[in-house]
Amino acid sequence: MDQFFYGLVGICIVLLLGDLLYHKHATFSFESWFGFFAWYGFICCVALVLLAKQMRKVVKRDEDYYGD
Amino acid sequence: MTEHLPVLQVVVPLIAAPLCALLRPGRAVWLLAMVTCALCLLIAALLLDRVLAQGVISYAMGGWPAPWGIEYRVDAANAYMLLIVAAIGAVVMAFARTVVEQRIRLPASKQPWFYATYLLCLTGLLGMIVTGDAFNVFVFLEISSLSSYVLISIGRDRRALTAAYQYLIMGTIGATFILIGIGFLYVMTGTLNMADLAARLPAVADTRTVRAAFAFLTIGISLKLALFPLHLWLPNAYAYAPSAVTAFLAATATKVAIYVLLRFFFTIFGAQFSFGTMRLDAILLPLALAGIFSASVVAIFQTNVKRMLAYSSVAQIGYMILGISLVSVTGLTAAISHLFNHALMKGTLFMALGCVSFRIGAVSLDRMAGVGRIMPWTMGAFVIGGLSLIGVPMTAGFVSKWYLILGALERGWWPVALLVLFTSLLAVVYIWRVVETAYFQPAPEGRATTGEAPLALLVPTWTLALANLYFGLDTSLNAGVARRAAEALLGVGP
Amino acid sequence: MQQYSVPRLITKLLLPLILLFALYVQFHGDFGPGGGFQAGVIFAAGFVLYALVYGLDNARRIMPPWLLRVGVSLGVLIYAGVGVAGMLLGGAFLDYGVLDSHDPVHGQHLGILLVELGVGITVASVMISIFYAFAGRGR
Amino acid sequence: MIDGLNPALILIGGSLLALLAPQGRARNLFMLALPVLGALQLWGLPYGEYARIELFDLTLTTLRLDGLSFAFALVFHIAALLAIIYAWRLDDPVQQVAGLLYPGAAVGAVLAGDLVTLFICWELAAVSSVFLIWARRTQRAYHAGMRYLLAQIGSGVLLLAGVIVHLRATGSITFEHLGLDSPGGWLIFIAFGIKAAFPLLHNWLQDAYPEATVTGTVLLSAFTTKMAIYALARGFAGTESLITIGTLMAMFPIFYAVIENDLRRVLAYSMNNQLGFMVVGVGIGTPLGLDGAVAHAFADILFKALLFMSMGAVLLRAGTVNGSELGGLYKSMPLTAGLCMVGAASISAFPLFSAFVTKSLILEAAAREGHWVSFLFLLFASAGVFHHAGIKIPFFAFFAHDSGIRCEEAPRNMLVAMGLAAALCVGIGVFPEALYAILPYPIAFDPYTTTHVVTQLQLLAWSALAFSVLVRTGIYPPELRSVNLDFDWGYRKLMPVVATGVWGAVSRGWEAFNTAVEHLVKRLIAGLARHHGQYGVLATTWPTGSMVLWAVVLLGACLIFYYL
Repeated sequence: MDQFFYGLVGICIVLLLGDLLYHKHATFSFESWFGFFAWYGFICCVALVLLAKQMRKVVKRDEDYYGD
Repeated sequence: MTEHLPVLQVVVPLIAAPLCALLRPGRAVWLLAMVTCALCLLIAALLLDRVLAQGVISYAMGGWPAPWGIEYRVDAANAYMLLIVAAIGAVVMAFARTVVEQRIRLPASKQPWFYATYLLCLTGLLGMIVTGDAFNVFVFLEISSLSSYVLISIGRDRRALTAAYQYLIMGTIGATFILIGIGFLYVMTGTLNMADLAARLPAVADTRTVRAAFAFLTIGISLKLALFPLHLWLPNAYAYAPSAVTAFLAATATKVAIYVLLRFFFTIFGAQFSFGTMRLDAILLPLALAGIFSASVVAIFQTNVKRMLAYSSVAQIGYMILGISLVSVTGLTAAISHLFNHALMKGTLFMALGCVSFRIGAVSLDRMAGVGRIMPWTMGAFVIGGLSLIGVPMTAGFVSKWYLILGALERGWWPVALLVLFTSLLAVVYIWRVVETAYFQPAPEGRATTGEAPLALLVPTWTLALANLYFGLDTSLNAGVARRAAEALLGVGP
Repeated sequence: MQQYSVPRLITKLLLPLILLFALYVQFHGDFGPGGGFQAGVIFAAGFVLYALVYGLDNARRIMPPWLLRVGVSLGVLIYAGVGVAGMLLGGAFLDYGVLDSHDPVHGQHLGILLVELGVGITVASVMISIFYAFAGRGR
Repeated sequence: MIDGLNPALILIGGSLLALLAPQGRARNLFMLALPVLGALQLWGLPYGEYARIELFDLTLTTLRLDGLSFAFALVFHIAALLAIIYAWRLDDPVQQVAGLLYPGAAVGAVLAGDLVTLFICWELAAVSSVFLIWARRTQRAYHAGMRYLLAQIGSGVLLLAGVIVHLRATGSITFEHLGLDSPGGWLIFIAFGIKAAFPLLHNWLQDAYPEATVTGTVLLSAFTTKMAIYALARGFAGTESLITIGTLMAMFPIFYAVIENDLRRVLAYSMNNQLGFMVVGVGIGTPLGLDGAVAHAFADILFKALLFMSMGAVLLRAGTVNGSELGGLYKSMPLTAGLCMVGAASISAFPLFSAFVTKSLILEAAAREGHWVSFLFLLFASAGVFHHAGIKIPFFAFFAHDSGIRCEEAPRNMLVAMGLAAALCVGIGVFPEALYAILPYPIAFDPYTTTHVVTQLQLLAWSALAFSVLVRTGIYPPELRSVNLDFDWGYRKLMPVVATGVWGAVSRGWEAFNTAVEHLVKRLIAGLARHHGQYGVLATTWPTGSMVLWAVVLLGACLIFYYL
């Protein structure tokens, strides 16, 4: 599994650096920030999981909670 | 021969009835009756075709011209009714053979009498519709009523006898009231011909006698058509009669009574007098609404499915009366098209129940559990009939509900339209109870696992079931002709 | 009733008169008061009297149920048949005028006679049948 | 091609005829021919309006073919075809008939030129589809089906009410742009909203779809909601509030998807999320936005079918689709795993897969109209969907820790169906022009620009990185056997709990009010039962004498009334 992970890290870095090599067409100004899509994606996913974990505390119930 | 069609409509079954009684028991009797019913249907179809093409047909009995002789007079309204009654008569006759031979406890020697009585009942019903003479209506009413008492009393259940007896008492009182009403009218005008009566009545309209006649006719006819709260004879009569008889009577007898109501109050008295001066709608409307609601709720609590459908019939009659009490072309169209559609759906439902009772011997909810798996075709037809009864789009039942709601909205009666929708939900409940029991519950212990009903029962049942679907899509007959009939009755049409 | 000779004797005397009167009412119907309904009932009354006095079995021997069954149907058939005959001969249903090709009045006489006969037969048969049905209960 | 024949009638009529064919191969072949014939008929018809029927005083246009309806009708036929292949070995007439009737109704709905025909098809779809849930024949499925049916019929009733109000207000039943400026429009909007699973109206979807049969879920995923998207695009294109609704819809399900255990329910949540994108596209309402919604619906039907089919195969072979019990299945079902990955790549919008060329239309439309908040949220949702549908589904089912389940590969017919769907997903991704050509509005859009490809890959790769990091650090929430409360809790738990008065946290007054209402209802029913019940006065047999008495009383009343 480790190879997979480090391979993925490598790909991520390559893609991030790719931003330097071409002119980005951006509609919104934030799109043209360096590596916007990369770190936005990362942050979103971490936030998603952390929020969902918190949410679980509220909404999780036993499997036959509804009793049918 | 075509000019004799109006009278042949009555004479053919009238002659066939005694012939049936004379024949030896066996297949030939049924065949004769079946051919007769088919002939009646053919005649009715030809009549409707001619009326739509040429307008009113008049036939003078014995060559005596109206108003001295008895006149048979066919217009859009009664040609349409003739078709309903003849069609149901033919389909149920096809269904009846197996029921009579294998299900009813009738000795073979008595079977020809069943067919003879059935044909007499048909004669009476057709006669009431076709005639243009008020007294003649009474005569045919008695013919059909007396024979229907006999038909009901044949039921397997001993309670059929009590039910037939109660029906006899109530039916006779109704017929007597009608006779008294006609008598009063005759006293005041000196004529019995409907058209002539309509012409002479306005001159004497403002008399006590005519008003009394009006009251007697209201109650008399309401008794025959089972208007709430005069419906009490109906549930037992329908529940305990043999299934073929129930299907036939439920689909025709009360409808013909409603036709008589239309004839008397629209053609003879005229809409202006009946609803403008006498405010008949003030009596009919609340009774119709109460009937729809009360009977639907009672139906929900029933455990005998046949009795449940009988109460549902009372509710459906309420819809028709509601349509009439709207006194508009749309309202009348709703009522008249519901005559047709209700005949289709109740015919289907009662015949499907007949199939069920043929196989498992009972139609109570607990006995019907799991029937859907054993008798998929039968219950399929039941579901179609049920959907039509609820008024689901693409079934015949939707057509009349649609007009009814439209008619109520035209008058600006929102609550009535809402009540119609709400009571449709009640219909959903009681039909769903049956469907749920038949499909989703395990069969009770100790019930023999018999198969699907025989083809001889299924074919007629499905004929009507498919008709429910067909007339939900092609509305030229049940809505188109109904509208013409409504316009003819209100005197606004061409 | 077997032991009461007076009623038995009187019944025997009366019966022909009753039946004769029934026939009179029957055939006089098209001129004066009377007709098939009344005649049929009077005719049946004669048999009811006979059955009351001489017993149901004897009555059944004279007027067997199968005959009644035929009678009930036959009467209706005569009635409707006359009507249809009128229709076949070119008139309306129950148009008696056409029954005789020479004289409409004669045809009307014939028509009403036959129709009343049909009514009479049916009514008499039905009345006796009903009596049999009631009297036969409990056997 | 038969002139003017509605393709929907081929499916609907065929569904009844199918029962006549002998069980087995003959019936399967017959069923397979139906969507093919229907698609040919559809293809052969020129755009226009056909089959007008006079119903009462209304003229129904039962068949209207234009760009919008064509695309939906076409993909519905493809979905029906896939489902029939997928269900080849199924020996259940109920599902077979429903499986033709339901697509037929959906095709009829998108081809309907008027609101009455739409309503009829709307209800037919509702009624026929519920049998796909009930066909699982468990108590749980029965209850879920009932709840589903209630929501669907509720939508139908609202639609009918809206149509009547609309008809009375405008005198027209033509199904064209309706808008929200009339009460009729609002009623119809809510009716569509229920079927499109708007937030708060969405729960029937996650509740019912995972309870359906293996085939049933595949069918259900294709039609009902897309029908609603079509209806929204037709009636409410450019309605501003749809952008907000759609954005919310794309967002909230992804949180649930992360912690949900039943993988088919995860897919149901992701479906909700994809619908959000389409709703946003409809809300933007520009040609590009509408094209995006249509194209994404087209692609979504295919990849969602593929994903549900693969999970169905897992359910069939492994007996469960709970993430907590699965894992390591790639050893037993390598082909299914591969095909599932294609579906996952498609839904995640990898370049060369279908969603990449369709979702970008919507995002581009949002960007062009300057909706930057929605744009950011949709981007969030895109990352999220990759996270749960792209990674979580294949990961927990086929990889993760080995659950020890060893089973057969999916049956051949299922593999064929999945293979076809996968081929279509890739095909659309590689040749987007073919799909763009059948969209309602002509567009010149190239998804394969450097910017677009690189940014999308960045987004996806870094999302994957986040997932890996979280799993490695143990922060990622484990799959647990559980149910998660959603808004259905309101009607499944809240109402019963309140009614029995156990739930003390609710204020006393509310409870008292509830019990009072309940008491009232009970008394009402008891009252009704007392008079109308089996032994109630209105239901028993009356003595003849009192019947007669009533008749006479009424006669007297009538006489008095008439004399007055």
